[in-house]
Amino acid sequence: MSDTVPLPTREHAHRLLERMVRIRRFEEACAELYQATKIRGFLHLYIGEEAVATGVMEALEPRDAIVATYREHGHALLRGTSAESIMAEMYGKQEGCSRGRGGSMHLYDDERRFYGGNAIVGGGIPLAVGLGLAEKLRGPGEDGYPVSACFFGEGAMAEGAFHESMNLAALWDLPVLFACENNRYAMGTALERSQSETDLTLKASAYRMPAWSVDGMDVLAVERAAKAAVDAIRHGGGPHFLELRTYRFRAHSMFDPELYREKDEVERWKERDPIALFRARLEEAGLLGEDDLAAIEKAAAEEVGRAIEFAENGTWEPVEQLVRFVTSEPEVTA
Amino acid sequence: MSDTVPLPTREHAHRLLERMVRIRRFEEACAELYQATKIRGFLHLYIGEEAVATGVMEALEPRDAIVATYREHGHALLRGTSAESIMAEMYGKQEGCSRGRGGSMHLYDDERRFYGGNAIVGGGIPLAVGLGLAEKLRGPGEDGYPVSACFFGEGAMAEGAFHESMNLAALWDLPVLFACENNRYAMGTALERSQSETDLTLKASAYRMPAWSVDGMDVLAVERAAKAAVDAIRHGGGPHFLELRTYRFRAHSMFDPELYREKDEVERWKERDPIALFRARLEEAGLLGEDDLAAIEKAAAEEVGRAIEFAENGTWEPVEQLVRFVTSEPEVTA
Amino acid sequence: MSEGAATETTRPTETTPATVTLSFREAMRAAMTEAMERDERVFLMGEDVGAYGGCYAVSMGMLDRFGPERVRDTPLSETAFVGAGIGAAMAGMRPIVEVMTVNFSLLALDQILNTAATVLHMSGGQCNVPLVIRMATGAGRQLAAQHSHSLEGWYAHIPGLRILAPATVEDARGMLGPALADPDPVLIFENAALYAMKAEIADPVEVDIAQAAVRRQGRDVSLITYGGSLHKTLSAAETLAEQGIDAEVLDLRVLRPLDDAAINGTVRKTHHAVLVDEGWRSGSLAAEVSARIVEGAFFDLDAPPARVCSEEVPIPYAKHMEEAALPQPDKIVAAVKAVLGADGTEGGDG
Amino acid sequence: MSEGAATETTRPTETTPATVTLSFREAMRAAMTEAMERDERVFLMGEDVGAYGGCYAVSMGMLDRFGPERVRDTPLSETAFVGAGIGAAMAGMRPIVEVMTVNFSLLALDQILNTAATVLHMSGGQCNVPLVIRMATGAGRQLAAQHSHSLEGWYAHIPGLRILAPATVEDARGMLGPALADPDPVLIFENAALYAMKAEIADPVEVDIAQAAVRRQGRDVSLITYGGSLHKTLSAAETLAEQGIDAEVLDLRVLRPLDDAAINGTVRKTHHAVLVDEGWRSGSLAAEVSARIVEGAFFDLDAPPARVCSEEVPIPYAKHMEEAALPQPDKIVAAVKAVLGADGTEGGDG
Ligand SMILES: Cc1ncc(C[n+]2csc(CCOP(=O)(O)OP(=O)(O)O)c2C)c(N)n1
Ligand SMILES: Cc1ncc(C[n+]2csc(CCOP(=O)(O)OP(=O)(O)O)c2C)c(N)n1
Ligand SMILES: [Mg+2]
Ligand SMILES: [Mg+2]
Repeated sequence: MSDTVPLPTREHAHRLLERMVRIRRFEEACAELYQATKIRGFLHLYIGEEAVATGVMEALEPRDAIVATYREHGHALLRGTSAESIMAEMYGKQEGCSRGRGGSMHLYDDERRFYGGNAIVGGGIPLAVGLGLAEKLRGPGEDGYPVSACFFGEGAMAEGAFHESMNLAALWDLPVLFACENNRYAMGTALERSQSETDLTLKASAYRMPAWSVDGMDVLAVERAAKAAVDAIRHGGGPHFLELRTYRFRAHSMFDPELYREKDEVERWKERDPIALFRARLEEAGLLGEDDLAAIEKAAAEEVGRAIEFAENGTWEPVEQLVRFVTSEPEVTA
Repeated sequence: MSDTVPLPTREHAHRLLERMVRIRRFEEACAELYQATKIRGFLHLYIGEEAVATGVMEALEPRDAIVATYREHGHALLRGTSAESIMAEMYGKQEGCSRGRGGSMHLYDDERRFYGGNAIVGGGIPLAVGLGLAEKLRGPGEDGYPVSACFFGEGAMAEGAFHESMNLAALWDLPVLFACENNRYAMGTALERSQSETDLTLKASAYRMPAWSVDGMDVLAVERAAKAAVDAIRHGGGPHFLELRTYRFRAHSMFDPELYREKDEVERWKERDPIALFRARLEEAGLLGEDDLAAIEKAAAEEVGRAIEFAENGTWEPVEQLVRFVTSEPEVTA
Repeated sequence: MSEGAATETTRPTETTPATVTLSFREAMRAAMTEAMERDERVFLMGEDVGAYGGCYAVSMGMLDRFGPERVRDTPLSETAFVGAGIGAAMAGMRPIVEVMTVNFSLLALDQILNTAATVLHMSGGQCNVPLVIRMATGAGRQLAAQHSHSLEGWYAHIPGLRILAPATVEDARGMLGPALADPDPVLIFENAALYAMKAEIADPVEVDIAQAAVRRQGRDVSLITYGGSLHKTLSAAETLAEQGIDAEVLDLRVLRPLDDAAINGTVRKTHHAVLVDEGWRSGSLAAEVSARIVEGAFFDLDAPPARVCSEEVPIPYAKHMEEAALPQPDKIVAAVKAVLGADGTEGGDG
Repeated sequence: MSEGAATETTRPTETTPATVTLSFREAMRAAMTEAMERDERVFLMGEDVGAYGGCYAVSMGMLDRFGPERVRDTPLSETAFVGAGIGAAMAGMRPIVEVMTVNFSLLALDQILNTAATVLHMSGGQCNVPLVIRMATGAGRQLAAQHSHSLEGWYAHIPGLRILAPATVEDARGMLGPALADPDPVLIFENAALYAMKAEIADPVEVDIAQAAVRRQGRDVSLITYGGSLHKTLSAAETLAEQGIDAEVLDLRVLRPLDDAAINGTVRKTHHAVLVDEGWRSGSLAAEVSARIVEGAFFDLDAPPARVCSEEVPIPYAKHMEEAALPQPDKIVAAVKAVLGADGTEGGDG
């Protein structure tokens, strides 16, 4: 899957670019708002990795389920959770998508089957297997299985949870997509210093799971691979593994002095900025005019603006409600 | 490694046979003593699997360390822990190798670097990695590294602990031998129902670890493979993985009605009884006379007899000592 | 384990509740069978629940009845299959996950604490987890240090979980239904020493999963316990009765949330409390009960609550040592006498 | 995190102990550095302890000083690297294993409980495990439900472990040495809220790892606490002092084995106790302390011991909600007043 993917229609190309830009601008705003102490706790940005979520999400339908990590703003945004409710969540306001209980690392949207936002590395993977198991038990619909898509970092692949989950999904032939966001670092630990075998697809093979390695800086390549994998999974092909090779342009979180990598390396990767690459390709092919780009940037900026305004105007949950949501309330459980 | 291994000297052949027979007779006695309620708790027998421990142990030296499972009587016996102290342990007597504190599942012999006897499936594997890490940190002696040998069942390979440990050992190039006793069942769960990929050596390859699959019913094949692996490990070749294909002739433990496998299957495997096979081969080659066999059997029977007598005559630790060995006592810590 | 396989009780119709004699094991099995027959969403998953029949033979025969999809053997992967249970529950199923024993549940504790118990809260009330996790617990069978834990007290520390400890055949039969109906995760701890215990009970039977139960009325002292220790406590109460001491025995049943009204109620009545708990003493559930009694009924107490717990030692293999490590009727009797002696009101000839 | 990287304190010679001003973080680093210089067998291992400098910058600079063998970055494999620490300790090394935070330690809990804490016993006294495990603990930084646990109370339940909770810079500097000298496993819980706290201390400094310490003398009430809560408690004590209530503050320091003499000593003096613990209330370490006070000093108490713990809710992200969930000085003050009011002896104007 390393040949160049042909360009899609103008409309679809714009859609992909727009979605990547929306993530980028949203994340940039988050970084500023963190400095301004509007957002607190841990904050992990997706800048540089936008093509991964964007491409994979194209393959997913509303009936599919998603599990992501603490680096999940972009995933939630593309899933359709409003930027307003995501930003309000990070402000800790009760209008947030998790009512301000979860914060940046725990975005949830049950209606859209977006099941977090998990801050235990590897902790979401078994969950995704279970979401797939439910579908397997219910059997495929006319149109195949709803797919359970799980995003995780390459660092998570050293965890026992990853191994056990891969085996379970493969053994039981579950409709699960394992989407590894290989950004080469787990905090400060480079892949070479965390895995004896750095070809991650070989690990999937050890479970007899089809696995493809994809250029995660090329949104079209990601989209194509994800669609092929999801299509196979949906129609009974069992779980698939995608290694999406990308890079995190920013620090791991807002507390990271980045002592573990050279500036040069970061700069080299920035030359493969997924947004810039895609934009250049579209421009070259005459698929993107200056106006188009301006419109995309304007829409993204407006979305961010609306989100901040919404969050600023959001309200604090009354402290009296502190012990709500520990167990279900009658209306929730009906 | 599937060609026939040439026969060794008469003396060495007798040694191997004797060692397998000693395990067999010891285990048979345990089964009876369990029925007689002399031994209690869980009891797991090694009958059918003797060639595995026997062959691997031939490759190990006193400076090497061993970690085994709850199915470890044979390993302790061959390591040189006296049958007396093992049997006394199973009787719960204070003359037992673990003072009666551990029982069948927790045989220990610090002097011989025999570090259990672990009853959490997969729980001993990280420990073995740590024993290897200590050697790596100290550096190889003139004669290479002391090797840390870890025995575990194929069922344990589904545990996260296995995966994490394999990666750590391979990543850090530790002198660890991973010896998988693949007896095809984990309690009632057949390998095919616990692993999506049943070629276990492929799992090791996913960590870039050399891995060989060996006929675990052929003591010479096991010995040859173990010696090759241990030799490589000792001299800086990093960890190795051996899959030793064997079969458990008896129930998983004394509580197992064996509903999960056909009698026929057991009978077919019994045709590959490692002791009978080896004996036949020796007899055919004229390396084993009737006297030899009788002498071996006699020695084994006497060992078992002495062990039972010793255990019967053993004493109960005074109840007043109950809370000893929770933390170290001054003399232990000196 | 022989008894596990054979017996299958006839099930009474709903209109004429009959009584049946069941073992604790059979009661659990009957409850699971009933739940799976009633509700397609219910399935059982765990190590050796299928072909082997369950490591304590609880699910013996269920594979034949329901097939391998719904009586699902798992590999040795506690993290993954417990996590998968959570995910399946979030997706609308009603899984019963069997973790063979509490000893192995540590391997799944992250999933239980950081996902099952917290996801409802982290999602601001959106995603509940209607999951039941069953596991055997307890010591007393010479299984030594790694196989003899009583860690239900740890689980009772976790907000978001309901923790049940059936100690009677009736509760074994009746608790699973309401546990499955609970929209949130419920853990059921089955003391392995109880599986063979038999009793005649109504079947089907309705029990609640909210309240403690007085198993013996008494005036002089409140013995508060749960699970496997209930029977040792009842036996101690008999011994005490012979000596003129009238003990009330409270079976907690529900370890989280604790039934404060019942705990304080019995203590207000007897003014003396002895807490019996198979967990290690320091940090035991009994400590929490003691703290609550003092917080709720301090001025009703004639003496400080006493605890009979396991000694602070990994459980030894040798029978006499193991027995010495665990709560036993004679220790309970002695503790009661000490408590009653403490304020000079000791009854009987003890 | 900026302060973590830069400062390196000059080390005084052994003959002329000087005082130095260190942060808690620097004190831990100085202790590790000293230990590794003194003893070749000591090494540090954990996630991001090396190239990253430690997730809380505790080991910043140590990789350069000692190299990657002895300051060893691990993959995300808590079970394996904690287990490897146990094995290395059994083979004669003196590992310091850093588990980033207590939240992730659940993934290694089986190794800690079923191997580290039990192997000495299971082997009948043969195999001890001279291992130190360090981890950050506590809430208060808006890290939400999965990153805000205070589970040291669970670890304090386990026979075979020594559990330390340094709450002062001096203890941060001094506890590691004796912990490494202990032949058995020692866990050190570092409340992450303390890392930036500075103090002037003697260096090197000798502290014990057996006893609690009175951090403030007082007559009216005993405030018993540890770790991150010590400072909230001291601040509450100041407020109380202004109101004429003279509180004694006991820092437990060692959560297992608990220093019963110190606990009962202070309660016998003041006749009132308030226990402050960042763990969830039910099943908290505070429950154990309460039970022990009642068992050891019941008739010295004028009122039941009160607990100020975390509310029974996964820790929420929003700042005001998180603050409301945790023990705070005002809650401590209120609890003290309630306790003193309970027997009518309340002092001051509260
Ligand atoms: C079980 C666990 N261990 C450690 C951590 C601390 N931690 C948070 S993110 C992270 C790195 C994860 O790297 P990776 O999986 O590659 O994801 P990335 O952050 O690169 O997207 C670590 C070590 C954690 N959250 N959970
Ligand atoms: C973590 C854990 N889970 C479950 C068990 C219960 N159990 C004991 S032995 C066993 C089967 C192990 O099979 P395998 O690893 O193949 O070893 P074998 O018994 O075949 O030698 C199981 C499930 C356990 N001891 N530990
Ligand atoms: Mg990464
Ligand atoms: Mg096996």
